[in-house]
Amino acid sequence: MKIINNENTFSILFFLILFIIIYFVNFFVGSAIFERTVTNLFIYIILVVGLQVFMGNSGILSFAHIGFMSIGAYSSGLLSMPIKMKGFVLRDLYPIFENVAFDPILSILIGGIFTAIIAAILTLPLMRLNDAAAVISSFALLMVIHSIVVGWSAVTNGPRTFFGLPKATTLEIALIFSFLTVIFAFIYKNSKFGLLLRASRDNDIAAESIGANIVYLRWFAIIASAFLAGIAGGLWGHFITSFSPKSFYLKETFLVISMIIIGGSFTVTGAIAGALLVTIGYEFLRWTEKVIKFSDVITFEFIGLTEIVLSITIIIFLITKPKGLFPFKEIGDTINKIIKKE
Amino acid sequence: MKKNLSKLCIFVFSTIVFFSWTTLYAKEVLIGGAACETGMQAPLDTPGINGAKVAVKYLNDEKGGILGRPVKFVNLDGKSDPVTVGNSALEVIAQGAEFIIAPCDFDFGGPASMAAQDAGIVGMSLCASDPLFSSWSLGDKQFTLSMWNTTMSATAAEFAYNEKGWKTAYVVTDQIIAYTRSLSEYFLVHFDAIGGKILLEDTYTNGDNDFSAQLARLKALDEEPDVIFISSYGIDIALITKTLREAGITAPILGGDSYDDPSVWEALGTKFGSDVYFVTHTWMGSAEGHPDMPEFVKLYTDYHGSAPDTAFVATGWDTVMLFAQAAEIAGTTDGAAVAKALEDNEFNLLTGDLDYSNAADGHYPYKAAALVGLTEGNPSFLGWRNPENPPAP
Amino acid sequence: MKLSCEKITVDFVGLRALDQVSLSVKTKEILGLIGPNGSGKTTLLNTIGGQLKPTKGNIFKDNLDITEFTPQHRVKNGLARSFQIVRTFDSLNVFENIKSASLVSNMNYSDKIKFCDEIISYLNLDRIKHVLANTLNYGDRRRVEIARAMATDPDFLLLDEPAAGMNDDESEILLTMLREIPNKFNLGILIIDHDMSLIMKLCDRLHVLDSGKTIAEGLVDQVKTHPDVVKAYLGEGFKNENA
Amino acid sequence: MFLQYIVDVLSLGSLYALFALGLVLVYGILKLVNFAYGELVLVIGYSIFLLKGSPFPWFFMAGTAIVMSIVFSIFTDYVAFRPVREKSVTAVLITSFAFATLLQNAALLLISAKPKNVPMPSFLSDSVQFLGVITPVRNLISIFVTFLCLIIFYQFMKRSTLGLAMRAAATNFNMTRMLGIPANLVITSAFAMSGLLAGIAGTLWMSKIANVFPGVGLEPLLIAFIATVIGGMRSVHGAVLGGFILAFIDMSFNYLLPQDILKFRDVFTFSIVILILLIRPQGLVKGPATGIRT
Amino acid sequence: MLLKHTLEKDLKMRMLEINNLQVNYGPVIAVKKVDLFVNQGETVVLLGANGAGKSSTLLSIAGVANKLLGKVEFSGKDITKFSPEKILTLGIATVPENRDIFPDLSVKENLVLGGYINRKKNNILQDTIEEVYNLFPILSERNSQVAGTLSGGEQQMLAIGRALMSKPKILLLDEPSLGLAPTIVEKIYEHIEQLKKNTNLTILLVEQHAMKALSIADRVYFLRLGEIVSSGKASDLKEKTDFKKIYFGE
Repeated sequence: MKIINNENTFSILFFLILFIIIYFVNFFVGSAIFERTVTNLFIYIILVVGLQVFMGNSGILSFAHIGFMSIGAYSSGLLSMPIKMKGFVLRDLYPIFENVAFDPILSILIGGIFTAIIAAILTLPLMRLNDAAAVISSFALLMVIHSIVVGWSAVTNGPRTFFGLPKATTLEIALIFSFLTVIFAFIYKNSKFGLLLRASRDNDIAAESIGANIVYLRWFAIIASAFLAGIAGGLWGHFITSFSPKSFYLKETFLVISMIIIGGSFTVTGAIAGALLVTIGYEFLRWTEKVIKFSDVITFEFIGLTEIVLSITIIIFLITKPKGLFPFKEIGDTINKIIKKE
Repeated sequence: MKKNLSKLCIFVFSTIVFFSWTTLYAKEVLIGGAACETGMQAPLDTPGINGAKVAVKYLNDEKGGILGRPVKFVNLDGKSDPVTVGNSALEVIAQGAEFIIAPCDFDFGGPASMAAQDAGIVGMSLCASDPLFSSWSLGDKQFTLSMWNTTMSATAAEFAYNEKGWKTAYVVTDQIIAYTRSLSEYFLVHFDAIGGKILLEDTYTNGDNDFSAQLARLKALDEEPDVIFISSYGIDIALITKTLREAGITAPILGGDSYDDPSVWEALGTKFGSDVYFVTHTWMGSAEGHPDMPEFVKLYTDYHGSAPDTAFVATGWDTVMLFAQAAEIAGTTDGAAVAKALEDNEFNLLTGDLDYSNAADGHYPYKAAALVGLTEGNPSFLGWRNPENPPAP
Repeated sequence: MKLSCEKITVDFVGLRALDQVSLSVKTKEILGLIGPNGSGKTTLLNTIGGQLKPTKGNIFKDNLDITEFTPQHRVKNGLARSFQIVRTFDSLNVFENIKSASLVSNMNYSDKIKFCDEIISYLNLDRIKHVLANTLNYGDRRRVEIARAMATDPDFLLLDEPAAGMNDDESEILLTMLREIPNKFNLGILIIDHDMSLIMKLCDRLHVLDSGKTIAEGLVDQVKTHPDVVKAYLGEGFKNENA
Repeated sequence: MFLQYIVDVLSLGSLYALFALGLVLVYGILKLVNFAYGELVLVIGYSIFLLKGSPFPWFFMAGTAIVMSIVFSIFTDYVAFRPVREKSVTAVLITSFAFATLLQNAALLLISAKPKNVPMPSFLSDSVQFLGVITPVRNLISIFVTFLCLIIFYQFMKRSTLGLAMRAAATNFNMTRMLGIPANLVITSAFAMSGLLAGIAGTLWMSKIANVFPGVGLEPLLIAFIATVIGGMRSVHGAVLGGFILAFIDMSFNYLLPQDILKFRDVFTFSIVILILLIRPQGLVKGPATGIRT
Repeated sequence: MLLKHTLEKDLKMRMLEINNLQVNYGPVIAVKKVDLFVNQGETVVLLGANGAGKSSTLLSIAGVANKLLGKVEFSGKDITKFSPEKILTLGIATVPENRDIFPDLSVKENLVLGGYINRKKNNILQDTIEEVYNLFPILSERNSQVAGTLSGGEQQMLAIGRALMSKPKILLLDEPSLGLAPTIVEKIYEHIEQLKKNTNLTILLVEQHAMKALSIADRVYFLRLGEIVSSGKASDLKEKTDFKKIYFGE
């Protein structure tokens, strides 16, 4: 099947160039904080594009995604943590894991696969739900995953900080994973599965009438999506190196959903644009906060301002531009059109 | 177009040059903080930050700064989230911080100290008392100002068994952070070691806001315990106490330094704020805590406009003063040298005399504990204690 | 090939929507299903398409009993349909709409694309091939739906009011297209439409339902003058001599 | 012991039932989930907290807080529901989620992240002892207030024309409009009543936890959610029933499960939610026939 | 024909007038171009096969069709953009196609809601309920029964009764015969005729069953594909029109 058509090629090329530009800008700026932000951005791109694979193509809002991210982060961390650190962090750890200390990248990959398997088991029955029932069930799923992470002290250190992961995620690694994710998302979107799933998003009854098995199509998508979320979680875990269950909860869910809503969930371009814009906005507000702090002029605390701005933005977007900045057309389509005109 | 581009280039370039210049040639000693001004950790960190600010002013006004350089203290809110704490620490380090003040807890403070260790500078937690906050887990330049939970729990156990004669105990452990867990753990070990009997251990998780399950199990016991040890955090302490009292359980309540929080006392109120005892860092009320205390209280009141209300204020002052003293001894702010000065010397602080073991022994803080009791929501000092044989970390 | 229903009964809560209806369509034949509002036409089509399960009765394709098949499974067995309410895939372009339907067929990929293109040009959709479906006008959407159903390479095409909402010219064009489809694509059509003039011109045979029951079937001219049919449409008391 | 258990279940269940009822009112009429519902408890808590220094008696403060809850509930409609109501179910979910985040962070920015003590009259905490049961007065008041509210609520829905109109609107919104019943009145009433119920429940809730912080709304929201899914998203009876069932489940787990398993209680309850959505999406009580959403 | 209409217009008071009505549902044009009027006291019937746009025309008068172009006037007032509740207050009551009674409320409660605009005037409300019960005695028997348990015919009566509760000036009736057995249809039409006689109510009726409707109508409009194809006096048309041509085409 010819999956890399013109539109895909142009879009993928565009993002390759964009990523490389970002990489060189970082190289030129040479600040640790900037690099941290950019690395974080690439990890978030994996996460949001991963969410787009499911949510964008199936049209179903999923709250569970951050839960999948936590599975990836904890499972990969468990595998890669140095044996000595395990003695500090996880004192009740099961003996089989006690002497395991894999290579971090290998752990991240295993974490992704593990997340995909968990998602496969948990989500199959949920895939036939629509609308509010689907959203509520995914919300409940997030709560289930969160409660398990909080409760299962032996492997997660409970509600306490999970630390001691080797710092393995560099900007380059995040960039490469991120780019691979983008390629996957484009190919998937235009593949047989992607096309039929998008058809079912527009009209489920008609999609069934042309032979689409919606439950399985959604299921494949959420498995792929969970795999990417797991990878993102693993990369993030090995980037931050210490986190707690609270790092994967409603605030983060809100952040990711903001990204995909602002950018536009139907397109991969939208997902990336959303991640980019929200990150820039977030960093700008954080920068403002910092400048104010260092200036000693105003002592007023700006806590929560970022979230306030974000929530207002979301409400405005849903009223005025409910399908986001890139509602239907990928960036490649636009480029293609421009080229054809000239 | 081209002209604009070159203008932009010049602007960007000069901005970069300016910023690198300011970081390279900054003359002040920048003390960076990643302590939490918001979230569940805030009640313990904010007083510390306030105390630290007083110390910085004192150093600049009276002592000519540190090593003759003026001192600046900037705290970027860690928001009670380990990830943000790490980010904030990195941010202040990038701005040229030479010393890091980490939040008052291992879970929240750990990431700040790790960042400090990576940058080769000394990090000190305001009051993390979990033995995990050691040079073993964080690195050879990392310290905590607080006694460890070994000391804190042993003090509580000995107070209960030896002084008050409470023979049986019921222990509730909040699962939320390492501090609450190890506090209970050492209490259990030490209370048992000195002859006490544990009737029941139970768990709670901060924010549950519901203690009925635990209450059901406590009520099912054949005998009522002599003392209830609640190792929890923040306002939940008041909630648990309230639930117990409402159910007609009158046994005295005992806990650690997380009780040293006026909002907890307020929440307990006159109705529930009696028969509550806790171990903390020092006593702010009078010179009984430390001869210099009245002077500090005056400085603090001048700076903030109101008197300090918790011992955590003193931890902030002490953290900054400890760094200043160690840097003066070392003659430099270099991380390794300051760490060595901290290991090799004994310091007299508002929170008691402090002596660190060397890095191989985990930077064990040898320190005494202060005991405070509550009556109708008002604290009173019961004296300094030094447990005889605290459990090993 | 033959698609047949045998004694289909469908009960909704407190209502018998279909009562022992039997009919059959052969390859290359166009059967019109007509009847007044609420007579059960769409219910019958939904039952054949698999969107509804009959309470009693069976549906056969040749000798294969497909009564229990899911809609997807029926598509694979050569049944395709359009809907009374337009159900195009609005965020996909016309080509993608049609291509998505061709994915289930047994052809290899390049044949599928060729087949899609053939359908597209047959239904005059070339001009709008790369246009998003949600920007199309109503008549075009209707044709996209028909094209989509055809792209599954069916043996039988079930069309529910394909001309609804079209103006007379559009209906006329559609009529000519539909007329030739059975022979050109070697399939049978079962069609519902309210536009009687269209139905009368298009169909080989008619099947008339009223209140869920078959009241007449046969050639167009026979049905047209059937007294029960006239009564069903115009109500009791119609004087036949007016005709 | 058994009587103690009954009292515990009833007092907790009455709170849960009120919360669930408030959520179901809006869902019943608009078929839309209000994610910002829990923030009404936040409004209650901070309102009482801010009135702390005032010379007014406590009941006046609580009354004002409940009025604020009603105002914010109606405000939710205007900010999060009205502008996007016609777009999609998901859009409203997200806007109400965003509005909830907005309120939480506004509390964070304008007040404090620290838990604030909410004053409560001290008699609520007095213990009462009868037939071997020890329970705070607060629990008995919760049960009493809830049953009173339920009686008034049912009478209102049954006897008043507005109540009838709301029930009718829950079945077929357009038809109610065609009978001359103003749509906005019905919707605003639904939000106002939702705010009133959440306000009363929230005040009782505050008397239980006695402190307020920006994240305080999450738990009541989850309670209301679970209870309505169990009992039936479309039925007021179902919601009330669901509240009591959830309290029964929670309390039974508390009494029966060992603590190692008890920490997974939320896993069980949310699994029940998922199972019910799969097996019996309408919940235990089916509620009126589905109408058309506008 | 045109002349005749103009004459009638002068003679009787014009109650409802629709000009150039067009109704779209998304991309679907349900009504293309409809002009019609109803005079006071008249019974006008809108005939046509299903899909002709009859119901859409009716719903756009009632104010529940989303996108409409053209102009709807009631007693000389432009009500095109009015909300459904406002329109009812003016005196236009609707009985929709699938009746839309409230199945979970009792018969009485359904009627009370129908009289919502008179809710403050208790005596009027009571009297109107009595009137409805007089017209449909069966409803009186079923007074406290839940409406969902009524038979189809009873539900239709309830829907009409409910609409009458607002004391309308004009009643819009959408296919009262739909899905009912012939004998029940007969009964419903008897009731409508009685209603006409008793109250001299103006009625705009939509029907597919032409003969039944024609028997009670004063004037008729025929719709096909969203357009009016012919109109005139019922008595004339009943004899002259080739219905089969309209319904079945050539």
